Amino acid sequence: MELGLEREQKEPKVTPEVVTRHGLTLEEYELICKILGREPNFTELGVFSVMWSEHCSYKNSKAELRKFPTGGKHVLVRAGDENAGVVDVGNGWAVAFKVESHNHPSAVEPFQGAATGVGGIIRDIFTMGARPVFLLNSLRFGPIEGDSEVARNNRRLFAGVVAGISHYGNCIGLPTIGGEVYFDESYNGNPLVNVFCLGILRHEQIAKGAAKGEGNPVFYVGSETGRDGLAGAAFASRELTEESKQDRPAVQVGDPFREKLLMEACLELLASGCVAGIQDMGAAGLTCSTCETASRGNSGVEIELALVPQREVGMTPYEILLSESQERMLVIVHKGQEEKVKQIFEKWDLPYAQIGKVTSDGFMRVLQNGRTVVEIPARALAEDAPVYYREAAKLRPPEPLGIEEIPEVEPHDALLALLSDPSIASKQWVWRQYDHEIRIGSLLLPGSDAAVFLDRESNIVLAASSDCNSTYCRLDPRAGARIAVAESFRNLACTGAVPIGVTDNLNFGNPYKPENFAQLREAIEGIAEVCEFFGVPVTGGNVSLYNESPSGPIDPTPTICSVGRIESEFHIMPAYFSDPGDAIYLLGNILDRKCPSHGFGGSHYLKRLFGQKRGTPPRLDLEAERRLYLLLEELASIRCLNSAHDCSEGGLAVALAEAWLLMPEEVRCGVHISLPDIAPPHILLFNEGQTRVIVSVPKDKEKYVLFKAEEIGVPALKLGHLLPEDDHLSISIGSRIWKWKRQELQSAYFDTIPNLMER
Amino acid sequence: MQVGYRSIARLAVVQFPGSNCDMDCVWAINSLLGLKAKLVWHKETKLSDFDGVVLPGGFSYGDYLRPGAIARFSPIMDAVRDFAEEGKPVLGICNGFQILCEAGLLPGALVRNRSLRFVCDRVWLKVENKKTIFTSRFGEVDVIRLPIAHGDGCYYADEATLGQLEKEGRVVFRYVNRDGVADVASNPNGSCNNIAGILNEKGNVLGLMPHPERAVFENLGLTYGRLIFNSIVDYFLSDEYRWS
Amino acid sequence: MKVHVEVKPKSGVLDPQGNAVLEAMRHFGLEARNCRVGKIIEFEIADGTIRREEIENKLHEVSRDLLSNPVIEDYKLQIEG
Amino acid sequence: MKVHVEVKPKSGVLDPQGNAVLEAMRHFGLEARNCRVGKIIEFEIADGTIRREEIENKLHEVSRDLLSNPVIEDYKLQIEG
Ligand SMILES: Nc1ncnc2c1ncn2[C@@H]1O[C@H](COP(=O)(O)OP(=O)(O)O)[C@@H](O)[C@H]1O
Ligand SMILES: [Mg+2]
Repeated sequence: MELGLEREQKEPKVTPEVVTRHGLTLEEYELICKILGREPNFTELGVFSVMWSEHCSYKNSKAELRKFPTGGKHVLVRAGDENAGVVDVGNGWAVAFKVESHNHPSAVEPFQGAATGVGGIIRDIFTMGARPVFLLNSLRFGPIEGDSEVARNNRRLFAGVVAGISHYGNCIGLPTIGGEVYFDESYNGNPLVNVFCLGILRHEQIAKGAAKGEGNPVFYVGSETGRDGLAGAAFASRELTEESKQDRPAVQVGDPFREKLLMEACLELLASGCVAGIQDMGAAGLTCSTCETASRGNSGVEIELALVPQREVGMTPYEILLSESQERMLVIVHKGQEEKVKQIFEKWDLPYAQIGKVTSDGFMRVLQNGRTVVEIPARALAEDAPVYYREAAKLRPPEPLGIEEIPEVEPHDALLALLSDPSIASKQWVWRQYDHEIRIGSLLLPGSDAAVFLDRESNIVLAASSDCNSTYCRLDPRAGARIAVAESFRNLACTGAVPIGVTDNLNFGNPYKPENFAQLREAIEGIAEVCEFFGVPVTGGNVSLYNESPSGPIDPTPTICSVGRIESEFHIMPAYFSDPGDAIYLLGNILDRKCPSHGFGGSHYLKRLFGQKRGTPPRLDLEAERRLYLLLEELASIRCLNSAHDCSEGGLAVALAEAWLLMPEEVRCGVHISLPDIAPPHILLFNEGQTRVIVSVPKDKEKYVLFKAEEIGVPALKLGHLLPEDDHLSISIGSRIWKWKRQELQSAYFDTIPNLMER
Repeated sequence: MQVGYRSIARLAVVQFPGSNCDMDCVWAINSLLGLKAKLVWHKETKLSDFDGVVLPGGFSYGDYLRPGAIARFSPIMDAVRDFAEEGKPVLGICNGFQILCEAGLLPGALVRNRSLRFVCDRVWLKVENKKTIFTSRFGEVDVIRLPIAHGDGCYYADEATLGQLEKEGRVVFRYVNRDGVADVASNPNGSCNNIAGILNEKGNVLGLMPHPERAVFENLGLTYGRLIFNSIVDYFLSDEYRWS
Repeated sequence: MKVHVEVKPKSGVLDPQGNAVLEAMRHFGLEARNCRVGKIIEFEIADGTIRREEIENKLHEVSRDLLSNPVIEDYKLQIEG
Repeated sequence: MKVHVEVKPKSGVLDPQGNAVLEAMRHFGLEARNCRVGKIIEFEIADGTIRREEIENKLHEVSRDLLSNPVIEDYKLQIEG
């Protein structure tokens, strides 16, 4: 067969060197030849290279990802089958949600990189037929304190990423209602930008990304294709180097306005019943959407490139197929419905074109002016990428710390230092830039343990939280990953929610290095174990490998986004204290005597005050964790708690200070607690023992709370009271007492980030 | 309830490409007694079925060039102009306010926030004029709290215009602190004279940056927005409206 | 025909962007003043369809009513070719 | 010394504003194409403090690192006086 030999632009020859430059190994090249029964041409090589990149094929992580529990009676669409998983939430409604990374584009161009990341994940959700309802974002940067070049660059990245998310999310009209931001050296030069979107739909609205029905027309709709973002999927599957700066064409510019129109048009289109299949053009653009829809539909797809709306002249087939221009969709329409479809696109002022049709021969066939330029079995391309079982190094277990190795710092100063750590300090500066009240459903504003949102259309209340302590993961990836999942579920439980699904973003270093691969495997197994234990399915996720900068890989960061359901809006609990008459309790152990490091391994106390990342991460007892959730659920449902806030980074003292500082102005008062004198103060106050929540209890409910805690088997300790006529936080241990003025804690907590960013 | 020959007053919520608080307005308005909201696509040319018009918030045309710059040329805007001319109530919220200024239905302009950042927060406002068709229900309530969310909310007009607005009581809402004092710290965007919302000369067109539709449902913690919509209901029930 | 429209904030109108640029330039060790940030809009028009004069009128109309806001901005129109 | 910096999206880079402006001009009965929207930044620098050449270097630095985003934009620097 002769393929497009007479084309005007002569394509480069496929040489071993060209193959390597495309990130394919020679073995992979041989496999391609076998699939085709001949050598690929240059365009076909490009097509294979993006589809077989880690980003699209998960070739290095697939075998590991199979360890996740993905099923369950509420799962309507499983992880990996479509663009996002779908979970039943009752009354005929379901949710689709997923997290996606845009780390490398954001490193090169923070504003557009983050913005297009938001655009991409939103498309994944409405492609499923769901109306997107809210966003979360999980961000990591190098340290932003100080005047060094590095710190300044980190601030620039941080400001740019937040502005980019704000720009895209606000414009399209989705509330960004939660997330996390951490700062750590390991992210110098390689920030992490993970964005999450959740959408809601009726069961019968689930749309499939499959090309079905021979002869059905294939439509292209959305922005014109340009040379931007060429081969971004391949870009994401490489390490960042100095030369990455030269990869600038890989950066795309987003147009949230177009996306808004595209979203409305697609939802209208899906409701019209004209659509046989639909798929967004994300990574690997037109290539990915054509071969994946064909593969899922057990069919073939044939498209003509001359019909594709183009922004630039003289684009080659290679460029058109590999472009990652944003805001584009592929829609397969039931034959005979073309006019209705066109009307909808025209109503929304969107460029569109009928570019091809569904065939039955199983090929992804691409023509240019009638000549075949690509002809590849779609299924092989989409599904048959090699799966690698990478070599995993044996990881060194972390060395436990003795209690005597934890230096003592005056608690007064230590608390101030921790609250002014940018990773702990309030992220208000961030979320003030996000419209978090649009769609009038944010029942808890950002700043609570989990975001809580009422969808006005379905009347369903959902909660979502994203978590990961990467210091724990660096010391022990399995333990860190388990804690990430548990913390996420605990955050949900603190608002009154019960988890229904998890989506994860695995941010790791180059998997070809056995140490990195071992971290990946350990983390996956840790996530799987906890999800399995609680019967919560992993409904999808994303893998971002090659997160390295010249100074090495990032600390492993398996970001967990969990979604929960809240039975009734009357069960919702905020994180902050709200009634000056309340008593304060700790649910869980004040000190984990079974933990070798007493909850100081990988703690913020050691990191912030002594620059150390060492020890064994806190111990996690899943049975105890389960009992805690049960207790919270029970107490929330009968409204026995006025607030619940979990102890995480910085331990009990930080959690207490947060719950107090976040109190609404009109009910402000003081708080006093006293702790049993069973260990040195810094150990009691700052250990990061797991499975602990600070709650505030109305006076008349105290007895019942204690009774329930006892019945379920959760330790409950009365810590103290809110003090109506006061404005201090005070803690006493034995005969000693420490006191903080509101003003000093407040400025440490709320002013740190604005002061760093606004100068 | 009787409004003209109808039992309920009908509000058109105009949907421009890029409007994104349109559904919020519909949900909020439809939760209140005496009002019924319906979406109207910007390519429509008639508003004769409606008693009032709401231009909702959002990013019409992506805010490209300037917020509201392109939307003001939408086909529906001629009808909105006629509507305003007839003295019927027109409410522009956030992007809707920007569109009304661009269209010349309200004086002045809304420019970039002085911080150059988008700001989403809840702010205190003083209701400076309670004798308008949008504020008659405020009664004893002077200082209220409403959500804001905008990147271009800094109200600007020349001295003469500002003087006139102040003199004629057309500054309806002003950013203040919780004690009702308009100081620099309580101005979220740098607006001249801390202006958050203004009225046209005739008194039937109100533009404001804060979002009353986000303060209607109890479970969001703020309900001052109801007073604005309820004032409109009262107006439709008034003799003034019935005989106009 | 190439069209080039410059839109600048009127003098007297606060320009926070301009101020921010001055601030930022100081970090580069550059002391500047009177900074104003405006826009340029460039586009092409196919010749020959309408008379030159008519086009010019139209372009002024577009510049005044769409590309700039006379309350806060001035425009400058240049036509090439 | 007056400085005038033009910042425009690189050719090939999507310019969403430009697209929207084209759409809108159609309302005026104007069929245009290739619309790009950029920025102009104008400011003044007191003469005499540093050498001309040095200033020019600084201005290029500022234009590249502060006023434009080299990843997606090009700049053009003009110095008067
Ligand atoms: N980038 C962000 N965007 C929106 N909200 C954020 C962001 N970062 C943090 N938050 C919010 O700040 C609060 C505290 O976050 P975090 O410190 O991670 O708490 P926790 O340790 O309880 O998980 C949460 O409500 C979270 O949603
Ligand atoms: Mg967290």
